[in-house]
Formats: sequence, structure tokens, C-alpha cells
Amino acid sequence: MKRLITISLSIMIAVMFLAPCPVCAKKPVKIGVLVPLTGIAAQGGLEMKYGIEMAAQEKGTVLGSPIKLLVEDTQVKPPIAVSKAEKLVYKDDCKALIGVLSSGVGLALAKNIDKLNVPFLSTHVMTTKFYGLHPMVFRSGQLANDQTAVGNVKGILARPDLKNRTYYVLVHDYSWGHDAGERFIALAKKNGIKIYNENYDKAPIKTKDWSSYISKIKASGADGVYMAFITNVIPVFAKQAADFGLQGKVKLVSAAAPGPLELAAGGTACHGIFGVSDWSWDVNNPTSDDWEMRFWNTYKTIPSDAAVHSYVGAMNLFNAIDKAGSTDAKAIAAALKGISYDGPYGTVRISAKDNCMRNDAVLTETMAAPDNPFGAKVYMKVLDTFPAAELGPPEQETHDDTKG
Amino acid sequence: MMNRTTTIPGIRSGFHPVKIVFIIILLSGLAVFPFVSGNRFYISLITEMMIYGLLAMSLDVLLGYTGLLSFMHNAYLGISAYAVGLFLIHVSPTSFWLACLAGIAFTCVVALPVGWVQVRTGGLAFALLTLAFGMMFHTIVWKWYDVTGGDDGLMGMPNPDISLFGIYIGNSGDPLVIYMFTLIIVTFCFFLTRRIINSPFGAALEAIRENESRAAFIGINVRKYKLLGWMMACLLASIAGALFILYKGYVGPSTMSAFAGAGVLMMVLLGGMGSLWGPLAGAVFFIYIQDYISTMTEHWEIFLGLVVIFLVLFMPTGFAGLAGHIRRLRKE
Amino acid sequence: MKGLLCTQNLCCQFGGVMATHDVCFNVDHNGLTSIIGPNGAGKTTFINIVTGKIGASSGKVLFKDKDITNTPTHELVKMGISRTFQINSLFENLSVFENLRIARQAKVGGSFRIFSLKQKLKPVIKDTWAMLERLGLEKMAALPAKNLAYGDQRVLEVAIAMAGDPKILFLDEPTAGMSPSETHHIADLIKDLASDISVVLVEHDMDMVMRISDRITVLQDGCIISEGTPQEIRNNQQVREAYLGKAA
Amino acid sequence: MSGTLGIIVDITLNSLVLSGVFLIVAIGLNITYGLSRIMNMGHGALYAVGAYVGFSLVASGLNFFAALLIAPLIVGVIGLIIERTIIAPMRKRSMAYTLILTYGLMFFLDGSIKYIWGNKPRFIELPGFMQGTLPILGTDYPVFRLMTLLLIILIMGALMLFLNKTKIGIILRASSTIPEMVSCLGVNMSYVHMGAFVLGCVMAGLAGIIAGPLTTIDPLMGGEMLISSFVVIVIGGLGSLRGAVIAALLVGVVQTLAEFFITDLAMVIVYILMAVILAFMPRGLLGEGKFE
Repeated sequence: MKRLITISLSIMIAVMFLAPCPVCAKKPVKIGVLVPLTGIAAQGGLEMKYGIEMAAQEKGTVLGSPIKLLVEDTQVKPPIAVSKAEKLVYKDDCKALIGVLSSGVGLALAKNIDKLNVPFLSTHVMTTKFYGLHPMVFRSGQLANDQTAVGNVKGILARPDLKNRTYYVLVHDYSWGHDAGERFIALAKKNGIKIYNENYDKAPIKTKDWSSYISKIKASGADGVYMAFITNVIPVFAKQAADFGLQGKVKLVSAAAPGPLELAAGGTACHGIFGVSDWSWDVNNPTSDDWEMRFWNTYKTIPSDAAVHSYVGAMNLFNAIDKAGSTDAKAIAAALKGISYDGPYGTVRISAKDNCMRNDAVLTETMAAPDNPFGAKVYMKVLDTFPAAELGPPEQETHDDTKG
Repeated sequence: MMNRTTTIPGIRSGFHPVKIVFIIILLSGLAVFPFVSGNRFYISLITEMMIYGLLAMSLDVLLGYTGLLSFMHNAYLGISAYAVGLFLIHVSPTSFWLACLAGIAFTCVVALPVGWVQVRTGGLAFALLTLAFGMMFHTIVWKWYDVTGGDDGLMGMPNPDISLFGIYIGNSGDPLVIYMFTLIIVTFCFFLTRRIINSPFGAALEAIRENESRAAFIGINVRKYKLLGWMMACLLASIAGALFILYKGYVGPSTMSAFAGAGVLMMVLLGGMGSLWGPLAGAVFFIYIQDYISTMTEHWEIFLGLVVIFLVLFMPTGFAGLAGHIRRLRKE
Repeated sequence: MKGLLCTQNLCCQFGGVMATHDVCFNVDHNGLTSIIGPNGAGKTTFINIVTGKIGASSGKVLFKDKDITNTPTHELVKMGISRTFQINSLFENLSVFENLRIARQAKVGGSFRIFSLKQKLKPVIKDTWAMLERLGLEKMAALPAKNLAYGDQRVLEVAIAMAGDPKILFLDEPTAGMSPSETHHIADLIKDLASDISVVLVEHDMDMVMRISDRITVLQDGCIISEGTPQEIRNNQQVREAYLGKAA
Repeated sequence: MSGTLGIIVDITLNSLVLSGVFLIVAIGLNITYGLSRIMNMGHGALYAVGAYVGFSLVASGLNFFAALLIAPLIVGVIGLIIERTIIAPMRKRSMAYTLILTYGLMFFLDGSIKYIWGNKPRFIELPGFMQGTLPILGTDYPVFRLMTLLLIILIMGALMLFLNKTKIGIILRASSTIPEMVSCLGVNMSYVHMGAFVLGCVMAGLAGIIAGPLTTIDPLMGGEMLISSFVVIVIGGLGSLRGAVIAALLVGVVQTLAEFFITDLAMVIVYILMAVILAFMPRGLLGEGKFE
């Protein structure tokens, strides 16, 4: 009996080795999609994948051929993302890479972009190091940390109940968290907003129990918290803060927009979180409302900013390939410079000078949702909008490859 | 009559003729492969398999030959990779050999005191102590943001040129050069380790594996030899570390994590303990499966778990064991 | 001149139990000394202390007038103190030949040589073959130790202890679980060993002990109750009581 | 908002709660190791399964305390299935292989949790009286955390009674020291091992539903808790219950204080502590293989 098993096993292994040679159908244009499907940011990654898939479906064809998306799981780990990118470009011959959540992964890919030699359009990388980092590296998605900091500081100054509070800064311990924390502190000090801890606290990403950080906040006497967490940790922190009775006393301002699905899970504890974001489904203009319904009907998930960024980013990429007229990397990169797309949150223009997008943003506060087709209990109410000019850093020509 | 003075029953001196032919075919095939296929994905995949094969082999020196289970042997790969990277970034971006030497030397300097503490324990306490030290290194690397780049890993490592005795061989950024370099180094390490395992020193290690207390009672200083075995395994791991950062141009805390450590352990066990080529085969299989399954489906963890459970239950001694099994089949 | 090895009021305590109670024991350069006593008399504990397996609570162990209490085991073996175990403790998966060869190599030295093949250690291999022939095990040289018959394993156990050319050899119940013919074979082997080195035998097989030992020491509850030649011990009242209880 | 007294109360209560959580998770791991000699790497995943099953029960309208009883039983049944299918044949094999087998089991369980319950964090609806906070000496502390502390103390007491007083408990403890002797007394060892493994899984499930709401219920909770419970049982001494209690307190207090004062290097301190203790006491504080 045992011998039978080992022989059948070796046949099984042999089959596995031979199986993966792909059969090439009519020549589609292959685009590599790198999103985290496992690990801490799995939910954000899934929504990004939906956004890109929706864009590909609606765009239909590029240069007359169908679009073929090849999705890979980065697990928010830079080494894995790099080897997956190599697989997509070398083995599957993808013409461009899109997606990526987390600055660490984005920077690791940017370092290897010369070897890969394909354009890389990031939709959820907020590090300011991306400005003019590399001629092949672009950003069209979530606001960068400096734009978010400007938005948040403007939002705080505009709201009397937020203005004269002392803020305790708490970030996730990786490059995006550090960048977001430093940007906010610098800008806040310039505008006279009181900061309790200028060398901000850095919490490990895998922190589950926030009680010791909350005790520190209670001990500090700060009545505001500026938090830079990965989207699905925001409601968790809010819930635990509420458990400790902080909800009424301390105002939470978030450097990233909390995911709607996670907010729904958090319930009433997640009310009262301020934050600037590109979009929320409370934005009501015809394109936005129409897009929300299309997204809801196809994926039955509450439309989130992660999905809409990726949708707009993908549209920019597909339009750029059409504009370039060929799948050559240099041509697509040239076409991407200065391209813009009118999406659910206004025109999103990729600056020709520093390859990063400029778009309007909204200041939001989470509260109980009115009745809505998505069944969401909590939603991000739009309080204010900031035009791109106010937010975006001035565009200078900075093609400096060796930076960061 | 057998020549009494030199033959040891049960051990043939040198390789069995069939094995020699097999090795020659394998090596020449690997050497020719990059020029034939030219597909850079498979070149980098095989380079990664060879590097992790070397790491798995170094763990087998500990587990298969000295009987010491180390949970996070990849920590020493990581330390060496960080040392080489930091040397190239900060000290001198052009001297290739000096950087590798610095990496290996630094890792051995770190591994010695850790080893001295480790060998005071044995069995499961030893394994869990390796977990403690491994997690300590992982956390230090993760928290030391301004030196190691924290969670984003080491960025901006230049690619020096490799030149041997004045002859320029190639730039270490070019995957082909690194592939050949790795092939040569891993083959050299394989035969060197095989030689050491068959030496009197290797025999002393095996005695410790078989029966530690009896080994002490025949005059072997068990702690000293365990420490030497540990240092040898860490040396090989540091060589793999230097190759790793040259191949990938990047190293991060996730390379030194507990899960990656257990992955290396799986390579050794699936490949078959106590035979040097077993872990190499285990590494090839494990990396292929991890890469292949994770592209197939979003829920790759379920299938990876099932494959591991299936293999541990039905292939107890790994590939090496399977080979032995087939040999016995042919004999019957 | 004091003997090769002697202990001065050696004691060892496990929690409350006084396993060995200031034992003064003396062994000279060759000859067979036996230690007998009822179960739990502290015979094995005594050997464990002398051979460094467990630490002594107090008292001293002198070897060639040098204090060796609590020195690590491998140094003791290098000095020439070697022992066997009550329960077989062999290198199971290694071949019989390798069991002896590694013991010989550990004694002769050369374990430090990393690059030369173990086949190259000619003297070690020659001695190993010689020992195998002396013990009649050369036919089973390639067999892994665990596949040997129990009796042969006991012989191998003694052989490994012998491989280090010890000056003094402690045998912990070598004939345990053996058939009469095998016991006879082992008894002759031990007698032959005792001619050139000093052997300390811990044994329950009374007639074998009486037949081959030069001196006998009787232990009870951790202390020596009498010492002497086999004849003195045979008709010693205290020994008979210790063994057969008061009624004798 | 809260004076120094309040901070001290906060820190002490936080460290007690953290120690309690570590204890209840580590005890399960110690039971599976101590009584059935299996180092179960899947223990963290079973802890997560317990939390998720508890969440689903409460979400489907069941009272929290009822879920508190049922969820561990469900995890126990899962443990039984696992033991019968893959753990039992591994009895004769060396420890390294069972480690890798349970490592594969961890991957499988984590993957299935993600498949069944999805990625997003979940929160258990606590009964009304547990949701508010209780003002104690100048700081208000969540009622639920105090309840958790109480529950953990109760559970530990019940476990001690079970192991020391009941007949099964004594058999379990005896078989951890000399298995051969116990089987000679006519006790079927495979049942004992099975029982021990299932008991370990029940404890994991119980820990999940109690500690889950404290931290967060998401697919990654298992992995993090596994490494912390390894640290606890190693410091306390493999297989020793009393050692685990002391170690859980030690690690809980050290980690909370470190997180409060030197936030960034907190975890480095914990691992250095473990390495130092293991270096000088290789068997941990109370580890002699005996199970008491």
C-alpha cells in the first residue's frame, strides 16, 4: 500500500512541473496587477483588484486587443512583490504593472524598475519619495502624505472644535507611517497646532492590543489623536479607544481614509473620525453616483476609496497605452505624463513634471449612515472639498533617479 | 580478503559511478541553461532555489548531522545580507569581495556568542532558544529604522563589479553573472561540506546526533563540537546571505521572519534529513510549490498547508528517503 | 601507595534521600573489584558520581592522587576512566564498526581534522579491526548497532568502553538479561580484561561475582557495610542479612 | 485626564489582563505538549478559530455566555478530528516532523479562516452591562477587561481542580511523567493522548472567545499569539503549569511596562528576557518535564 502512494505521489509532482506552460490565445495586452491578497492589508488589496478589474471590463480593449489582467499577491512584503513583478514581466510578458499598497513595496519595485523595464503605476502608495523618483514610476491613486497633511491641517484649522486641541501622533512603524507623521507634525507646528509628542510613537504593524498606547494617550492628557494606520486597523483602534471611554473626550484625525467595510464592522465606536480623502460614497455628482451603483451591482462590496483610486489609475493607464499607440515601455511612459481622466472624484491629472497625480480632495467625518443601497451603518460624511491647486505640491522637474 | 587497513564497511570511498554521471549531467545542464532559455524569470527562480538550497543544506549540517533543530536559521542569512548591503552602501560601493568577506565575518562574530549560549541546551530547549534569538534579530532589524530601513528593508544598494585577479567578470546587477556566480559557489560549498561531513570531525558530529550522553563518555567534548557544528552551519548560511542580497538587491525583516525560518526547516524535512543533496531537492520543490500555488489561487495558504501535511504523513523521509526507498525496490 | 582511584567520604543527596553516604572506596592498578548490594543500595549512583554523570554533594574522588571530583565527563575519559551503562547506550543507527571507530578516534585524537577523509586515519581503523576480531564481532561490522542481538549489543557496549584504552573500567551489570552461555562468555572476557587494567563490576549474578572477582565490596542504603575477598563475604553474617533479610 | 494614580492603575490592570491572556493561551499549548508530547504550531490558529466561532454564534443572536460555552466545544470537536486524522499516526515520529506537520496545519487553518470569514476585522457584540467603563481610583477602565480577568482566574481554578481532583485529571498528569507505567496499569494511552490534545484545543477555543474581543478578531491574530505563547511556555518551563503562570505574569508585566515607557523597543526586551532565562536555565524556570 505504501509503495503505491509514493509512486502515485512522484507522478503527481511530475505533472505539476509540466503543467504551467501557458497556451497563448489571441494576442491580448497583458497588464500585471500587484495587490496584497493576504496579510494585514488583504481587504484593501481586494478592493483595489475589484477597481482595476472594473476598469478593464469597462474599457474593453486597448490598441484593438483585449486587456488581460494577471493578478499576483504581494502579501505586503517587498521581497515577494519584487519576485512576483519579475514573474509578471519576464515570464508572462506583461507590458505594465499597476496596483501596490504600501510604500515599502512601492519603493522596492521602483528600485528594480530598470531591470524590469516596464512602466509602473502605483494606486495606493502615499510616500512623498515617489515625486519624480524615476521616469518609469508613476502615481495615480491615494493622496500622497504631504497632500493629506495639507488637507488635514486645513480641515483642523477650519473646524473650531478641532483647532485648539493638543494632538498625540501615533503611526504604524514603516516608511509610510513615518512619512505621514513627520509631514503632519511639520505643517501643524507651522500653523500653530499643538503637538504633544513630536518624536511620534511608532507601533508595530502586528499590534493587536492597543491598551498600552491608549493608556499613554490618557496619561498624556492630549485631547486629539493624529493616527497614521493601515486602513483596516483604524476602526480597531477606534473601537478599543471607545472601550476605554475616550470616544467623547478625544477627537481622532486619520492620515488615511478608513475602509468602509471595516467601519461597518466597527459600528458606533467608529463615529467621529476626521480625515481628508480623495473620495467617499457620500460625494454626490452624477459620475460618482453612477459609478457607485455599477460597482455595488458587480461586486456587492461597499464602494471604497481604495477601489475608486485603482479604477481611475487603471483608466489613466489604459488611455495612456491607447495614446502611446504601442506597448513599448518608453512610449507608454511618455503618454502617461500629463494624462488625465474625469472620474468619480473629478479630473485626476498625472503631472508631466513629477509623474504624480493631482486631484481634488474632501474632508470627511464618520457618522451614522443614512439609509443607503449598500447597507452601510457608518459612512464618511463630506464636510469640505479642497481643490487640487491648494493641496498639491508645486510641480518641479526632479528626475533624480538615485533618490530614496 | 578485504584490505584490512583502509576499507570501512558500508562506506564506498568517493561517489558511486552512477551518481558521478548524474552530477555531471546536472551541473552541465544548469551551467548551459541560462544561455539556452534566456528567460530571465526562470534564471532568477533557479538562482533563488540554489541560494535557499545552500541555506537548507547548512541547516541540514545542524539538523541532519548534529541533531540540533534550529527554527530560524534564516536569521543568519539575513544578518549576512544586511552586513554586505550596509558595507556596500556606506563603506565602499565598489569592492565586491571585501563586502562578501565583511558580511561573512560579521555573521560569524554574531553567531559565536549566540552559539556559545545555544550549546548549553539541547533538544527542544535548543530549538525554542533559536526561535528566541531569531525573533530578537528580526525585531532589532525591524526597529533600527535609520540603519536597516526598518520594515521597508535595505534600499539603495549599489551593484559593484565582480573581478577576479584583475579579470573583469561582470556587474553583480546582471542576473546572468549572479546565476553563474551562485552556481559555482553553491557547488563548491556542496563538495566542501560533503568532504567535511565524511571527515573525522563529521563522524564526531554524527556520534553526538546519535547519542549525546554516550558521545561524552567516549571522550568527545560535546559542547565544543556542537559549537563548531553551529559555526559551520552559520558560515554556510552567511555565504547564502551574501549571495541573496547580490541576487535580489534587497533584504528586509520578512526574509528573517519566523515563518520564513520554518519554511527553510520544511525544505530540509521534505528533502530528507541527513543527506546533503536532500535539502537541495527540498528547496527546489518548496520554492516551486510556494511560487506555483500562490499564483494559482488567492487562498494559497490552504493548499500549501495540505501539501505539507500530505508530504509529512506519506513521505516520512523526504526525497532522499524516497530515493533510498526506490533503491530498495529495485533490489527486491 | 594509595590505589589507582579512591573516594574520601563521598556523599550525594537527592532532595532528602542520602543516596551515597560518605563512601571510602579504593581500587588498585589492576584486578577485578565487584560491588554488590540489594536493589537501591546506591551502586549505580556511586558509579555515576565517580564517572561525572552526576555531581557529588560532598567528599572527594582522587585518581592517581589528583582530585577529579565533578570534572566534566570527557576529561575523565581522556584520563582513562571509562564505563558501560545498565541500559544499552549505543550509537543505534551507526554501524558496529563506526561505533568502535569513533570511540577509538576520540581517544587517539584527530577528531579535529576537517578535511581529511575518515578512511585516512589508518591506525584508528587498524585498532578497530583488531578489537572486532578480539570480540568476535567482525562478521557484523557493517550492521547498524540497533540490528544486533541483545547479547552482542552488550558485548559492543563493553567494547566501546574498552576502545578508549581505559586505566579503570566501570561495568554496570554487563550480564543483565543475558542467557547463561552468554554470561559465561562475558565473564571470561571481563576476567581477561582485569588482567591488565583495573575493572569495577556492579553485578547481581552472585555465583559469577564469587567466581571471578578478586575483591568484593557490599553496599547497602548508600554506605559500605563490608569489604573483602569472596570467601570472607560469602560467610559474612551482615551481608547475608542485607540480602536475605533478618530471618537468615 | 487621569493623574499619576490613574496611570499606575491603568498599567497594573493592563499588565494583569495581558498576563491573563498569555496564560490562558499558553496553558493550552502546555497541555498539548506536556500531556501528549505534541508541540502544536497550529495552536494559534485554533485560538483564532475559537474567536471566529464565538463571533458567529454571538452574531447569530446567541447570548455571549452561551457562546462562551459552545465555541470551545466546537473547537474541541475540530481538535478531535485533527487528532484522529493527522496527529495520531505521528506519535512514533520524532518531534521535528510533528512540528512541521502542525506548521502545515497552521497554514491550512489560517487559510480556511480567511476563506470562510473573509479578511475584515470582526467585533463581538458584548452584552449591555459589559460595554461601559468603570471608574477606579481616578481612571475609568473597561468593564469587559475586568470581566476577562475574572473569567481567566475562574477557568484556571477549574482547570487546577480538574487536573488535581478528578480521576481523568490524575491519569493525564501521571501519563505525562511515566507513560509506560500508566499503560501498564491498563489505561489505553491513545485515549489519554487524544483526550490531552482535545483538552488543549478546548483551552485554545476558550482563550479565543475570551481574549479575542480584547485584541482584534482578524485572520492574523493566531500567528502573533502563537509566538507570544511560545515565549511564555519556554520561560515557564516546557510542560509545567505552575511555570506557565509565573512566566505569563513576568512577560505580561515586562511587555506592558516596556510598551508604556520605551514603546519602540518593547518586543526586543521580551526576546532578550527569554534568551537570558534560557541561557542560564535551559529547562526554563520550573521545567523538569514533570507536569504540575
